Amino acid sequence: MSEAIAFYVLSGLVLASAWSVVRNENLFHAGLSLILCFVGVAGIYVNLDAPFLGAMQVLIYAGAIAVLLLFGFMLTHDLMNAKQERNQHAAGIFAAVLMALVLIGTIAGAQWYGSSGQPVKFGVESLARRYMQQDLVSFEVVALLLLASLMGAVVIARKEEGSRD
Amino acid sequence: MIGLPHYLILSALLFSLGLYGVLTRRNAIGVLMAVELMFNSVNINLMAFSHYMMDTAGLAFCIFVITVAAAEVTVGVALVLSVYRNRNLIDLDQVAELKG
Amino acid sequence: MPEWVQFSAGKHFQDLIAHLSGRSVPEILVMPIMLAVILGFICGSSLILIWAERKVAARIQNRVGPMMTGPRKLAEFSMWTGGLLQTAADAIKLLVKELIIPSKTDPVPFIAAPVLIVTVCVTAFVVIPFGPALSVSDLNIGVVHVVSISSLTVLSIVMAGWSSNSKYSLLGGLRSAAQMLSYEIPLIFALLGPILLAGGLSMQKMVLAQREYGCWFFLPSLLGFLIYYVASIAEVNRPPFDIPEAESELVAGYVSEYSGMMFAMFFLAEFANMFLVCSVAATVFLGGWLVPFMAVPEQMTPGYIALGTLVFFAKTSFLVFIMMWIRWTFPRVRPDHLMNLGWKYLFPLSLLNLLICAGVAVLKDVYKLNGWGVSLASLGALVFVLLLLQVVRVPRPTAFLEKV
Amino acid sequence: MDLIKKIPAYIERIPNGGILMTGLDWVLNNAKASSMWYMLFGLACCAIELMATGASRYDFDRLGMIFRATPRQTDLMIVAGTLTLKMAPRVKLLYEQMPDPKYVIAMGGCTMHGGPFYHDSYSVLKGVDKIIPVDIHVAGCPPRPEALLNGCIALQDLIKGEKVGRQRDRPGLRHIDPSTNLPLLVRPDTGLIRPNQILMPDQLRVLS
Repeated sequence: MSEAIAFYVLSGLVLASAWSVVRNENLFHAGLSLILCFVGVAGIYVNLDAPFLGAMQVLIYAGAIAVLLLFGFMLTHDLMNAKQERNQHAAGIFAAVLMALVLIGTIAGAQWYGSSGQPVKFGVESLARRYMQQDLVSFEVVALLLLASLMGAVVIARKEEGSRD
Repeated sequence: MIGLPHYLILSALLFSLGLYGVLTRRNAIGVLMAVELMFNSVNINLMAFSHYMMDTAGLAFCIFVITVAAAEVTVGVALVLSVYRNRNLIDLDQVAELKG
Repeated sequence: MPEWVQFSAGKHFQDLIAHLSGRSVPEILVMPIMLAVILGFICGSSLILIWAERKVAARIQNRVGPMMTGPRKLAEFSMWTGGLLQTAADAIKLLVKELIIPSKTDPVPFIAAPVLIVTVCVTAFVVIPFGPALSVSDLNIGVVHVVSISSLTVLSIVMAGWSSNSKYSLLGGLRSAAQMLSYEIPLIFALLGPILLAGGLSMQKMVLAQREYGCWFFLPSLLGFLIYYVASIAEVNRPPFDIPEAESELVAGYVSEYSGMMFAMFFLAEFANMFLVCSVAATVFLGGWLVPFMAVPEQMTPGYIALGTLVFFAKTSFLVFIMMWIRWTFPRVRPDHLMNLGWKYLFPLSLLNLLICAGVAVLKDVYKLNGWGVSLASLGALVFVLLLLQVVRVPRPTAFLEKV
Repeated sequence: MDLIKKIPAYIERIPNGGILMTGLDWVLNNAKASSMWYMLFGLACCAIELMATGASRYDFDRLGMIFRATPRQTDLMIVAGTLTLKMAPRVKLLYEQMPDPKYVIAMGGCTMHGGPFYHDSYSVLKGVDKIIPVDIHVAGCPPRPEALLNGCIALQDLIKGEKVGRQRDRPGLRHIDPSTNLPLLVRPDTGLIRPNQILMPDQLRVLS
């Protein structure tokens, strides 16, 4: 029962803030809504018995990625010029509604197994074991990707020697 | 009782909202934000499957997705800043240099 | 883990209510009351810490500090007993002061920022074990909880900086975002060493692991302790890393436009955060509530709980004192030096610390080392690696300071 | 703050409310008096004495006074030094940015009546109380730290006599524009200017 209440409250929060992310004229407010959305998704993870993933969501998404986006926004904008225009309005709505209808239709029409059994709670240990045994190669590849992106970001954003600014 | 379809529908709605944002936002940072929404919807999907199918694969994949999202945003924001610094542009429609 | 450790203060409280009302109460009803208790604790401890900060500053600058507010008889006795009510007076004054919301601000984030920073702080305090069986709720992911929740502090600062619509605030917010994002990485990596040694994320488990090892974790991960301490000073924006609110260049940084109670909330959160990072350091590196040279009894006694709590507060206060000492004796670091220190020195060294901790954990398992063996092995490894770095001519961690 | 102002009207209705009010007054006044945070700015040589008062030997912190760099968090403005006409609008702006309740100490002869610039200067405001209300004047050129401390203690006594919800008893401004009810600045040629108007160089003429 409490799980159901939490689910509905959290999904309401997530969808409302996501609506604000895509619709808000003020991009700074959109960024703040994005963070609210991330925290709501973290709550969904906790509701799904994955508190570690929730904490990672808050740490990486809300604490780092969203702040990085806000940071980029603050560096590229004047102080009170936060208003944004948009294009392809009709096409966007059409594509989004079509996508939602197709997905929901598929989900509603399918037969789902496993939803009747008692879900298990994954600890951090099982995750660690998985990473160190089954998924070791992909784990290393992701580590390499992070390193590459770190260096790539440094190279891209670096000022050229002798450039104007 | 909340089952797997509830989470899947939530994630579908979130994905559609993200898609709408990607299509209509003109600001590069705004597009990145909408892409993050889509990543999150995928993550909810994965975690819901992982939970109800009693398999850690979804959880492990979620963490991968978060990591890749972090990498993507780092490079994305760096690109946006670089374009902004060199061309003083932030509107994606105007950044059409790479078009053939 | 013994059963009494899992028995948190929230559980005690739940049982008490269940006993009084005759029926069981869900945890979700107990939690708000516990959060209110934490909020009270944060306010009280911040009042004391602000007074202490002013006294320490006065002592370091050869002054006497606040003397006139509070009992005069005590003030005549010594400088350390004068002005005991000073922060209470400050708080009452800030309470009755006018709240100014400048007309060109963005009002929603402007008001939400101070609320958020206090909320984040209260939420992070949930898992801190103030004593044996004395944490509000001993979550399984304790350390990660603290780190992830307190990473939201930067958000509040960015909100304050942007929404104030003032150049000083904006610069302060930007600097703070850059600084806190960079220093979070060495901070988390420094914590990974002890997590590896303890083999778990729960705060109480960290303390018990230190009892099991026979040595506090600042010995096996000395480097980690130092890195954590430096990074946490930067994380709570205190001098010498206070460039987000450097008053000689940025007026007051992101709090420039805040007055009255909203400013008081930022002020409160700064000191509460300082207490938070120091209590995490005390728990993870300095043994938490473990009393030195005294075995933990099998069956928990009220005496040991009281003593353990006292010891925990002593350790935390010691770390807080060092932080104040650093604040009043070091000049401010330049922003580019700050970034250099974080990315080029603390981050690689924290990886080194992780490596040493992993080695020590393996040695402990294989050779059944006791506390002394573990600390000697890790210190030996550290000295060896640092010597190796000298031999292969890697720039020393302090080289950038000498160029100034 | 508005709530605080309405409290006495409610409390005095209940029996023995007067005693309660006296207690409230006592607590609030003592809190305000013992934590006067002053604004970090100095104008001329008096600022040196202000710094000396804040430093080790005299130690403002004994009275609970610390400096804040931003006017939003200060209670007390110590106008330390010669106030030129060009600087006057800024000082007025800073004063207006301070949240209520706010106090002003005019330190030194220049801020009281122009000091040594009283007769022959075209550029000095002759008395800071022409633009902002001043609670305490501290005489001296510059005043010694003891004098400033004495002024602060006098201000504390003044604060302790306040009553919640009543208008503060303070010296009025010397010049008030009757049409706008705003304080006025003395201008050399016509005699008066508005305080928010910044003086241009051609407006500054030598008084003969």
